Amino acid sequence: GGSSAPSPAPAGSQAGATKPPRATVKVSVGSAASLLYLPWDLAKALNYFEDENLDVQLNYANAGTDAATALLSGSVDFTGNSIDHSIKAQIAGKPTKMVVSFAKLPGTGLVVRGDLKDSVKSVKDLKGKTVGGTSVGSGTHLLLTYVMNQAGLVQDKDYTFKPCGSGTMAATLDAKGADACMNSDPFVTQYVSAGKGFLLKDFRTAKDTTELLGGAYQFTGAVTTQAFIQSNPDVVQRVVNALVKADRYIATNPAKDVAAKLPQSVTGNDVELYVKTLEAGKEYLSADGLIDQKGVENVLKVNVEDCKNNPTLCPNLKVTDQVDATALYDNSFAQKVKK
Amino acid sequence: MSDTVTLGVERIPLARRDWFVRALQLGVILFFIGAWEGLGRAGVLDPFYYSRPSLFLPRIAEWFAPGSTAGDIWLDIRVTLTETVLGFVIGTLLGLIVGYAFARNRLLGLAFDPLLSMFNAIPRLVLAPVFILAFGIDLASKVALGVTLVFFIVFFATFAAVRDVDQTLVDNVRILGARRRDVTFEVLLPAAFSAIVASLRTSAGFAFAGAVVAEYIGSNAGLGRRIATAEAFFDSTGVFGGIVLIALLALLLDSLLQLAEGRSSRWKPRRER
Amino acid sequence: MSDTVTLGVERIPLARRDWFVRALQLGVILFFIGAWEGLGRAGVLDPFYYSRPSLFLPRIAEWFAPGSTAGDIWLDIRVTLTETVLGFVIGTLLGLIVGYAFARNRLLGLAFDPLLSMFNAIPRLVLAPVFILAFGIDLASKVALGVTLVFFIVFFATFAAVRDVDQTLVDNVRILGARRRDVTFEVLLPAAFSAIVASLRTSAGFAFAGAVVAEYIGSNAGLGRRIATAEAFFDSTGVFGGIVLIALLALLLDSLLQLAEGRSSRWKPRRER
Amino acid sequence: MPPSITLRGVSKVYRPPKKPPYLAIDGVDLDVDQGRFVSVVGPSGCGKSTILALVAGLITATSGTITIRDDPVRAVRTDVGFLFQRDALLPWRTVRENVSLALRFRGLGRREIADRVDPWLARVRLAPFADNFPHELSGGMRKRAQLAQSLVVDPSVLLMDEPFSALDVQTRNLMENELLELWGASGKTVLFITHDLEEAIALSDELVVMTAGPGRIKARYPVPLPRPRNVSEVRFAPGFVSLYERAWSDLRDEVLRSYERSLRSAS
Amino acid sequence: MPPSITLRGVSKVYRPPKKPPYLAIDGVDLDVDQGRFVSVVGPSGCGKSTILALVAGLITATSGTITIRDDPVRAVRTDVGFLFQRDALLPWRTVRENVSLALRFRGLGRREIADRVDPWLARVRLAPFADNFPHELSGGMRKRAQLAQSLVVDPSVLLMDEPFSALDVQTRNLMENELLELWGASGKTVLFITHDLEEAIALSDELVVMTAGPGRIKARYPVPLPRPRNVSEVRFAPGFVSLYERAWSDLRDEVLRSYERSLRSAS
Ligand SMILES: Nc1ncnc2c1ncn2[C@@H]1O[C@H](COP(=O)(O)OP(=O)(O)OP(=O)(O)O)[C@@H](O)[C@H]1O
Ligand SMILES: Nc1ncnc2c1ncn2[C@@H]1O[C@H](COP(=O)(O)OP(=O)(O)OP(=O)(O)O)[C@@H](O)[C@H]1O
Ligand SMILES: [Mg+2]
Ligand SMILES: [Mg+2]
Repeated sequence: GGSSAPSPAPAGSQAGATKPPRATVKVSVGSAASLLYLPWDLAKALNYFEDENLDVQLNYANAGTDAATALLSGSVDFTGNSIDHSIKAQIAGKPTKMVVSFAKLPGTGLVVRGDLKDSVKSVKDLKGKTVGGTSVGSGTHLLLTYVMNQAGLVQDKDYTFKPCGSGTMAATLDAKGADACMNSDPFVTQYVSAGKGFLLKDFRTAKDTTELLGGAYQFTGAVTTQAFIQSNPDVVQRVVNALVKADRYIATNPAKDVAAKLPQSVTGNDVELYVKTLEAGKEYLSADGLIDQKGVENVLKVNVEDCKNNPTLCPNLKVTDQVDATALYDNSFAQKVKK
Repeated sequence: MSDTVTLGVERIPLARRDWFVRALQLGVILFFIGAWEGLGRAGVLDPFYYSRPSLFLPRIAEWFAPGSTAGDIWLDIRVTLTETVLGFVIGTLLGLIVGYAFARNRLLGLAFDPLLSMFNAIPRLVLAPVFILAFGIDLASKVALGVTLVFFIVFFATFAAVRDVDQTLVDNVRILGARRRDVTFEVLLPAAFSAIVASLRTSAGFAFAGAVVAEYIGSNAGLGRRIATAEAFFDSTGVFGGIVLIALLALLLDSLLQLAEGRSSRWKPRRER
Repeated sequence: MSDTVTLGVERIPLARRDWFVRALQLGVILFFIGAWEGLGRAGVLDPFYYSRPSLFLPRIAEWFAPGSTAGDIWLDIRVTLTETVLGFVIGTLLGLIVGYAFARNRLLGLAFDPLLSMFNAIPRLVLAPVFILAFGIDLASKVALGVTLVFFIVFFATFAAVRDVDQTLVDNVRILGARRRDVTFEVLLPAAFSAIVASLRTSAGFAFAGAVVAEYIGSNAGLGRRIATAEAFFDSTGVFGGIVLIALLALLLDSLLQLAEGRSSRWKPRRER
Repeated sequence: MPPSITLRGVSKVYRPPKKPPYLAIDGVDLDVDQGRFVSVVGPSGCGKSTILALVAGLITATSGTITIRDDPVRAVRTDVGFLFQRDALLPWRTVRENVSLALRFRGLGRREIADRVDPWLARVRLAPFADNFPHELSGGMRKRAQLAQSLVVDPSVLLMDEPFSALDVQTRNLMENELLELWGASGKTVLFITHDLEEAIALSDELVVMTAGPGRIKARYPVPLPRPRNVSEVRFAPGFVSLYERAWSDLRDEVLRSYERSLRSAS
Repeated sequence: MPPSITLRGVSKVYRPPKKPPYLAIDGVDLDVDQGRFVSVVGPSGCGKSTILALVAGLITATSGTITIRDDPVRAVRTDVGFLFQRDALLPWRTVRENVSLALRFRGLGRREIADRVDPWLARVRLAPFADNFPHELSGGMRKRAQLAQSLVVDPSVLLMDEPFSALDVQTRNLMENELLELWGASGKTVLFITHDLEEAIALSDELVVMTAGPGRIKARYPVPLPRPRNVSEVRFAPGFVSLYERAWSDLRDEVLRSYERSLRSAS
């Protein structure tokens, strides 16, 4: 189970009464190497957690689902995850709350294989093609379905959906197993800069997102359980402090400087490329950690619409308008973080 | 035989009676299911994660019901079975042939031994992109993944078993005029049969697991796909429904293997005490 | 022995000379690496996916260089090795004990046989959430995953090998006064040794693969984590660097197993022809 | 003297899978008194080894009862010395280790084991080969190692299945004399199977002749030769030849009968 | 007649791992002329089986040359009939299948195989047991099955390692007579190993006595008995006893020598 029991403060902290007791926080991060969860790594690299006297252990999962399971089962106290999992968890009767926002836009791109440059000019042109996301029911699948629906294309009727995995996505495209794919960075930047494909829609930008949804899309953030908030409000506040500061750091510093603070296990081997993705990321990464009500509603809208048009997309957890969007997050901690 | 007699039927011990063994096996499985259900109801196993037989058994029935909205279950079964059986058969044949060749040709075996040990340790999951590139996104790459699992299990077992065959038997048939392939099929393979079948029983299970994992990574159909979808929606009932189906299919394949083994083991002495 | 003579040293065939065999093995590996490099340079293997030895070997060197920014490689190795060895040892012991018990107790073996075959076919990856639930996200869940792989390989091999031991040998030692455990350690296990070691060689590789997959699913350190991160960046050089390291570690473990096997196989007749 | 081994109406039916059951021995009655040396001869395949396996508890009788020292045989007996007709040495143990087995099972210490094993290795003339593995021995040497293995614990009941059949005449004579000497004053009960009529007479107090399969007891002859005996000379003793000839003609009848039967069934 | 089998200065050193090399036979010279029946006797472990394995090409000589019909032995010979001292039947084949093996390897048809196998099953008296698996046979029956297995292809060179040692006297006599009859007019060359001096003399044209290990040829005796012979009567023929006694004393000397040596080395 979780191990958040605050341990007695170290001897040295007696003098400065300001120092809170040491606590251990376990975190399951939805995936490694994704900008969508960068604040966890950055806060750690900048020693923000240490400043709060927190021992934060980051555990990287292969998929958001695994991270969500770890949170719900009490194996970890926090996750870095997308809000879709919170919606499903709420319907299943396992309430969670997002307390810090990491990404206010989807942060994904719809990438088309290079050899289709001439035939695919808009989403409509994907009719009859095979289009991929990371997996069935994933955030990329939901958004993709919505995008396609808006263009009047329905899954299984007008196009084929292909779950491509994340690590296998480039290979799937190159093997012509799919014609276009929705995914986040570093895939988008990597694949496009390798000259293998081009961007059809870029939901890393406010422009394309607004065009689609009329506003923000509250994607990823730090999520914890209602129970943990109740028993450890103080620890939650300290975690939020560090993460919001990290959000702000990203927003206010040049990408190059941010990258310089990060270890290679976060930036990958090719730092230049990382800087490039980070620059693109500035547009969708949250600058203040506050969760946007409208953005959450947009996510819900996408979910509900998708379920209507494609019932196989939500076999047992039917997302309806009944979902309480305001119960999915809690901005009170982020609001308390001093400027 | 002129000296054959029919004495009154001896008491055959219970453990040798077929119906008793079958009943026992069923009992063990039913007990397991019952325990699962009981622990689920008692709240020890949270059904949110572990589901419960009384939940997933109806779900399976639903899948098979005509006009089910959950997609064509027969298609999924066919896809998964095809991948499994192909992976199993190809992996087994390769494992047998290479294991056999290496056991017979000492130098060849020694030369490639370290390379094979190294390959065996490579996590197949990590190689998924390479499989897709080399074999495409469809059937072939999924079969290939299964093959890499099955191959090594069969290979090492065959290699050791063939190498250890009683040399007197080989010498004898060679003098009797056995050509190389006679030695293979008359002596080495029968002698290694038990060990090979044991490896096949393991690898049949791994072939299923390989197929499902491959589908899990990326595919449009198959039981693995069905399970992955269910998992994405925290639908543990769907997950266990799929797992139970796979387990039943595996049981089928395993029974075939055991049947084959039983048929070819008539020559073995039965232990009396 | 009074009749011992020392004749002039006979010509030992090349294939029996240790240095020759080692050289050959190295040659095969070098050839493989060379081919990889060559095909990469020739553009047959797209380095975007397959990397190249001249790329990943320096990368590995970098990892080991003092003050590398890529994280502590020794920590990663230690973590992965710990998971692997624990999974391997626990899985092996369980497989040995259960396989042995089932082989000796006919009824027990028959009763649980179908259940085990079914379990064997369950894709471990799919059970990741269950593992996380039951064992948390730390060491234990990774070891557990390895155990489920190793167990079945060793179990089936031990079961078949012990069952097939020559009954005359067992009868003989029983009359000589062997207790149950004497029969186990003097007859059944030595007789089954070859088959068991073969299964260990397979399962050692699978233990590595299991640990890496488990890290891949969720972890904060280990070679699997390193590989997963590299894969997320489509950094095939990093991926193959990690794979090669794992393969080398596996080779090490395999050599230990072979050493053990060699030492205990002195009693076996060597084939002359 | 009280009977040490008794068989009462013992039959054994083998039931090979998918073949008709086969009656190997049929209603065998036999008493071997304490301290007696009884040899069993009979045509090949008549059920001699079956009887021995039954007495040792290795297989179960289909009907009848068997006792050793009034103790019904229900499981494998560890209070007997048993010499298998087939190779039964552990291939992964050296000669010395094989011979030490029974002592190790009885928990003896290293020193003590060596003290008892060494004389046996010498007695069966395998001292120079003590560290050889069984496959490094000749056929006769393996048999001798087995002999030492089963005798080293000095069992009071010996069940021996053609122990000397793989030895040359002289080695066999040496071994036979060793056996007689060992047995002489010890009060051991011996049930001895052989196909060598001369050996059977030379060694035993009583000779049992079996019929061709299904094995029954055809005749029992007391051996009226004085002890101690030297096996290489006993054949010139008075009484030897007449006994030999009677048993020989018994045996010949049986062999011929079974021969004819098998010819009949072949046609 | 031309020599069919020749050994010239043949030595064999076994090199067991981690033990000193062991000289099993030392400079053996032997000619067996075409159509001759030569028996080899010698103390247990003196290297008789080793010689046979060398001639069949199962193992390689450390020095010296071996030829069969002027053809140097370089690989396993398939033109000989070989009877192993140890069990060599395929356990997963029935008696009939085992006996058919050599014919199947030669590509004969079903019918033809049956025609040749059935008489052999009758000859070794295993017709009623044709469908038994080897473990369902007695020790003597297994030996007889092996005999049929190696003789069914009618090889012109026979190498036999104690073929009859597991049989009762009468069955053995039957088999010995069968062998003599088979061999009689056929011109087959037989190299026959036995530990039974009587059998050796009764069957052969020449008797070879070996020394205790390392095996050398100690003496060769022509057997001056007329043919055809009946093995159960030949021991009463003139000349038998004197030959028996000479060979016997040769052998005894060797056995005693090696006995003493082994006692020495044990102390
Ligand atoms: N497991 C078995 N299944 C069927 N028949 C068997 C089995 N074991 C032995 N028999 C048969 O029982 C009979 C007696 O066998 P047994 O080994 O007792 O003979 P034996 O007298 O020892 O012969 P030998 O002198 O040749 O060793 C034989 O005809 C054999 O075929
Ligand atoms: N593989 C081996 N390694 C070491 N020594 C061996 C090996 N094979 C045989 N020997 C030794 O060679 C000697 C001769 O063995 P061989 O089997 O030829 O004897 P044999 O004359 O057939 O004896 P027997 O009559 O007992 O069968 C024996 O002393 C034996 O210990
Ligand atoms: Mg017998
Ligand atoms: Mg021999």
